[in-house]
Amino acid sequence: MNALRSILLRRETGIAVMIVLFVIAVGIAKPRFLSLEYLRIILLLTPLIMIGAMGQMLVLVARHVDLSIGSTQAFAAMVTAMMFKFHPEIPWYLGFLVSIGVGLGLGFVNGALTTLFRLPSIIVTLGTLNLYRGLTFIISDARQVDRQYIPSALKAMSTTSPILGIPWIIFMALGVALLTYWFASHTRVGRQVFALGSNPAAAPLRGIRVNAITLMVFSISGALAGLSGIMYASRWGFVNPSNTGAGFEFQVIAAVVIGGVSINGGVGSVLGVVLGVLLLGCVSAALPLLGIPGTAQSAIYGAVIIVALLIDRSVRQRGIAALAAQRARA
Amino acid sequence: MLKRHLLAGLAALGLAATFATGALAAHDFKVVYIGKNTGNPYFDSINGGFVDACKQIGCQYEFVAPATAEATSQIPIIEAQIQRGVNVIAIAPNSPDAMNQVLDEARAKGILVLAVNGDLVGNESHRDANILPVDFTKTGPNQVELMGSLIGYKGDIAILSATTEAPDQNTWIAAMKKTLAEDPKYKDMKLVATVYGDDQPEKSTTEMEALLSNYPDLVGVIAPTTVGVAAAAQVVQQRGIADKVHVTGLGLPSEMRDFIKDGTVKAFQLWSPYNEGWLAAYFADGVLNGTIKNEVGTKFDVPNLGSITIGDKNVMNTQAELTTFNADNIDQFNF
Amino acid sequence: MTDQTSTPTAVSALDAAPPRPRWQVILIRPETMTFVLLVLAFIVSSSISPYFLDINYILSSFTLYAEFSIVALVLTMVIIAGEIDLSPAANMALSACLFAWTYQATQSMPLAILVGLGAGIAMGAFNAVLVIGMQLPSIIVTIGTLTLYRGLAQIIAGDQSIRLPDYFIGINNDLWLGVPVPVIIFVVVTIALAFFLGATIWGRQIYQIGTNEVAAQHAGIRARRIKFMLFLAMGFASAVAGMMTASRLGSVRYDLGLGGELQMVLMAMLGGTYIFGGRGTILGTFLAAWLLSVISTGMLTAQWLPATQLCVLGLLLIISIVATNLIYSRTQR
Amino acid sequence: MAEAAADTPLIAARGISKSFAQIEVLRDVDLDLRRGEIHALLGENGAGKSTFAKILAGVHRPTRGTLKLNGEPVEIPNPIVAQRLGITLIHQEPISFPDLSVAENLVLGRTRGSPLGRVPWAQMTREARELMDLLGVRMDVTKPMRGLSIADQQMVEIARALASDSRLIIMDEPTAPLTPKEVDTLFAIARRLRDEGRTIVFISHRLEEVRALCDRVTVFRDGNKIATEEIGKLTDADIIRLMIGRPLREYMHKSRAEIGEVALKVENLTLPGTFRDVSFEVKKGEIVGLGGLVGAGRTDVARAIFGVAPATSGTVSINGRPVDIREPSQAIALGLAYVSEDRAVSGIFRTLSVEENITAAIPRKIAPGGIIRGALEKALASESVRKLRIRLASLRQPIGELSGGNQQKAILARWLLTDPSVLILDEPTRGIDIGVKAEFYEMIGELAAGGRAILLISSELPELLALCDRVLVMSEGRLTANIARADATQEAIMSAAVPRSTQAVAA
Repeated sequence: MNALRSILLRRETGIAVMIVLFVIAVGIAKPRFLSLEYLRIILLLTPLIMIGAMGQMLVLVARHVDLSIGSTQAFAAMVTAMMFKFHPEIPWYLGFLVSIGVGLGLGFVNGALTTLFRLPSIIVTLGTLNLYRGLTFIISDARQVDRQYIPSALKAMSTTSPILGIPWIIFMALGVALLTYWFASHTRVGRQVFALGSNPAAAPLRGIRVNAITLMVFSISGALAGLSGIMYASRWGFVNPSNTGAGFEFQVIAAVVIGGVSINGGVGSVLGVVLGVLLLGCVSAALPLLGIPGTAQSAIYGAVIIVALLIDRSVRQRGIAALAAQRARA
Repeated sequence: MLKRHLLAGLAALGLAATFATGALAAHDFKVVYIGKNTGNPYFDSINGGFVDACKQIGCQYEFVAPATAEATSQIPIIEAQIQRGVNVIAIAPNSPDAMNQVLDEARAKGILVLAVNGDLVGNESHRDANILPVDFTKTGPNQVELMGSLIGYKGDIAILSATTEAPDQNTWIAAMKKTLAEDPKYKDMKLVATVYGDDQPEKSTTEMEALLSNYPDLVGVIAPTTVGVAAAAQVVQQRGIADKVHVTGLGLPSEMRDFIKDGTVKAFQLWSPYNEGWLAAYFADGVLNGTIKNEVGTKFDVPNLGSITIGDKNVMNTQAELTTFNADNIDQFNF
Repeated sequence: MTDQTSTPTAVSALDAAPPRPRWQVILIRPETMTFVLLVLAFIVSSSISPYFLDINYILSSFTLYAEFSIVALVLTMVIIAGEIDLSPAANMALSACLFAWTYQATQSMPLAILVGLGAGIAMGAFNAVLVIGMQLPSIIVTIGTLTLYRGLAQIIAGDQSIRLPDYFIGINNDLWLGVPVPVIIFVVVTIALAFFLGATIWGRQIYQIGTNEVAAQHAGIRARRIKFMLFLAMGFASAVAGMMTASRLGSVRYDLGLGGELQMVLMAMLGGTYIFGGRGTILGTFLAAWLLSVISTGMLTAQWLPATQLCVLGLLLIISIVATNLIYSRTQR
Repeated sequence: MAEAAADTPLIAARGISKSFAQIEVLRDVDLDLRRGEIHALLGENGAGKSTFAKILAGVHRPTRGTLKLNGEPVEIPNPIVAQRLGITLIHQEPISFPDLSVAENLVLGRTRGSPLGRVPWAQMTREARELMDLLGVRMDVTKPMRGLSIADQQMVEIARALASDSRLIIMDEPTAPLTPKEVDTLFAIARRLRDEGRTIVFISHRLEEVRALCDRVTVFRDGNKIATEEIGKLTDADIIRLMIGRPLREYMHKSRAEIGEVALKVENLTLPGTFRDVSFEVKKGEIVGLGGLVGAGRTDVARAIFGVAPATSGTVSINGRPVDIREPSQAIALGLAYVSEDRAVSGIFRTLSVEENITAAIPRKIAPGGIIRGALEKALASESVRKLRIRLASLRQPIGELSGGNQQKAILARWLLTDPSVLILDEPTRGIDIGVKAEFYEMIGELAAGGRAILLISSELPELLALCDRVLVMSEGRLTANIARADATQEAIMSAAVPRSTQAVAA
């Protein structure tokens, strides 16, 4: 009974219920939405956001935020695509190393600026959001890298499937989610990220190296944004200095806060974020089916972020109220 | 029409012509082309036309573009050009009306203002002339004919467009509908849906997926926008249904080459952006030197393009009909 | 080292640290940095482009930044009070869209202006309710409303632009004593707000709230009310700026002022406003607005890649907060 | 190291001194802690016992002096090193990571190994359950800390120390939030740990507890170690004498005020979970003390009266008129002033000028019509500086540059400028030099003499006894005593302050 209650009260259950209700509602209006084919469409909308969201989750849990991931994605993707363009002899899979490495470097810069000068990460990454985008234009001479330069094997990651007709990149995203789950829940350093976000002032007293952890989460976020960069090239077959990664940060932050990650740090689960990404995917897939113009999308994201904030707040307040009641009883 | 490789040969002719026409002429005027935004591959090609033409003419040319294609981002650039004292501003406007004031200011300073590859629809009085690649009234019928030829003039088709209010696309779509309805040749073709991908790859892909699943009998999709046609082709390629669903539309050869080569797309159309730049430069040279009168009905010759007529509202086109790209000719084009 | 004679009471080392020398108090402050940068920007801009140094050109270029600059002045006060608002550019777009849409529907300019201003204030109030009423962090709330407001503008206006009547168009071309009207408005607002922030009790209380909100509440300062008013002022200023932009452009589209939040934050930061609240001046933001305008115009006139401009803006933001932090930590013991 | 001679003390401290901002809070302390003893540190608030404990635990570093552990000189630069050396400090306010589970809080920072090493969830949970069973506490160790009461969080802290196998466990007032049963359990465990050869340092105000548990006591006063003795050799009176040390009458305010009408009257004030049914009154010219242990709800009552965190029921009357105060600005308008407990958090504007700090509560006086009159403000501020003898270099210097005592004077000056009829002072002399303290006592006496009603919240018994006409005592959110000056003794106040149920344990 109690176990059931605690499952029902979990944030993840709430999102799962929202997904089910949403799918049923759309399904009633458009039965086609319930087909396997639509499941595939929804899944194909998610891998990039999923990977970005895993990094962002860790950053938010550590009580920071990374607004630069869209530009990081673009820069890493551009470096990789240009490598393919000018050095077609390089094996395609090395692109992953390059893209992740470049992303890691940019993330490290974010972390270093934040820790070194004790600056709010939101302003730092607002700055690097522009800086990295500008650098993307500069290295590419403001030119798109076209389809013909992206190795076919890389593009095939998005089209060919090991099993069940589900493309490789979806498995990669799931793999990243599982790795993040392992990292966040089963490693000492992962738990230290949660401890740091939960009580930054007390963290050093427990031997947590605050600067090192902060650097690490930003580096991970950058590296995953880098990974999402080469996956962008795989999924869409081109890299554009202006379009690639534009608005990515808003999609990711929306998914992460829907997924129950608290902007006050310390709280968040991979399962919640995965569900948050799925819900966002469902919404994106349902809009064209329902004939809602794409112009509504941005307003929906904004509203979703605010609603998620309000839910987060009411959850927190219920906790405080319960505590007060407990003390009153004592 | 797109014989860039012949240019070298024609260069001498062009030079000779200009020397012959005016001993007084000053050909070293300054021209700047303001694109919609940087990183847009389409404008690389227009830019190429300007560069080559200015090499021939002797004018000084520069290309600038804002980072984003929002309505106001070109304004500071125009202001800067006025201050720099350029003689010609050619622009692909991001807004049909937000730049009226600043363009008027430029014209008041004696700068020739040309809209290139897009017009100030409804605000034509704020520019001197407009250069469009083709007569846009022919785009719709051309596209319908190409689609028909691919599907044997029979079956359900759909349109995947840019944004709901994109003016050019809407003109073409209206013409397509009219053609389908009025020409008996197309009586067996049925337009079942028009959807909008907002010129974003993600959104266009989702819309294309929705189309295929909503209309299982679909045999063709026309996407009169470069982003849309690439996205639609990619969906068809992924699903391996190229023999069942034919994708065509307006695309860039550089973006579509792979799809043509692997047979996903049999043919698509476009014009030559390169020639737009070429024509704009020659037109500007002629107007500034008094050899071309910027009036409706004026005819003048441009190297490589032949005779050009200034049409209604001072609009001129580089070519009459759309160019069709297919496996036979795609390798001749590198834009 | 210190001027002991002027002290009211003799001081032992134990009771109070000696005051900083007066020249330090006056010179080592972020506004000085802004001013030096402004002078440098003039020199660099003139040297990279021969067309730059022309007073009329500089003034008329500033009209492109005047709207953001006016909002940045109000934003400075919000940041001094310890909050932030990233939604004003989106607010400008939505209030301008509603304004133009109302005009188009009713052909009544007074009604349209009323709707535009009302919408701006309502958006400010919505932010305020979330931040002050619900006690949510302003930075995330306004990222949410930034997306929401612009999204709503997009729903209302689509990607079409709405034309405005000719008499409403061209505020930036109206000159008064040879100076464009938006520049005059900016200067007047600067003087008014500098007076408000520097000489009135409410301005004083804004600093006190930003320095220590708990202490301010204990001292009887109505911190929540004052912050609420600041968010309303933000909404109002954004709406006015939105309409000024509409007049300058002659038409309104949903992407009006896109990305303006970065420029506004940048102006406040470059002017030495402390990101954690409690410090900053209107003068600093005033100088920073000119600095930004001069740098951007200089780069444009020299035909630098827009990408370079993005890089410069991003770098400037980071450098300015680092520098401001360093200056404040030096002066604070 | 463990093989050191049996009579080598576990810790040998020599000449330990510590200064904060040039104020010496600990002076040349020599102290030996033996293995297998429970050692009490006693003293008034601010006597230096907590500072000493924090030096042992690596939270502070001594300004001078040396430490030996088992005869070997050691440096303890931070808490982590202390932990490695086997020294655990259980803080007064438990450190917790509210979003992590109880079990995780127990192991965090304790285990070593590769950062990517696996977190042994099952083992961790099992061990946490065992520890909690050992303590006799029933709680779900997989639940996050957030939902726990302070008492339970304290228990987790204690469990943590036990789990970390420490040689020296320092408990800084651990029993304050615990129930008698929990205290019983804690003491049983403490004794068991001592019998295992560990050393326990126990800091407490409760003599009964000290007597029940400890082997030796060390008394601190004004930063000096006064004495170390076997507990059996000292009577309670001895201990109190050692702690107080100086004649009480020293602080006596000379001018006795004329006591007038009731200025502040509080009836049945209640804020659930914090305090209940609090009723009292303060008359004009009267200084009423409010004593009790830290956390008894004294500050909460003051905050409720002043409108910072209003009570949910009950009434407050000012000068005979019932009032409903929802925020401090209303309280100020009604003639109330509140010098709050934590100067840094709710008092000063650290980076702003002294002048601005002094005039913060009188906007209407310095800015008639909203515009600040600089001359007026300066005159008011410098007048206050002169009257209260605030020592500073310039009115324009940031208040953060002043010493603590002068900052506190500036805050007092701020409130005196509002000309309050009721003044609530919450620990006004905390962290202030002895010399300045005396000045404060004088001033408080003068204020009362001037006809103001004063409610003085203090944890320092001598302060209450010396200054107050009456002393109210709170314990666990309730008012437990109202002692007239004539009957007020330290014993009387302490016995009302200590939660009744706990006394059973001491017996």
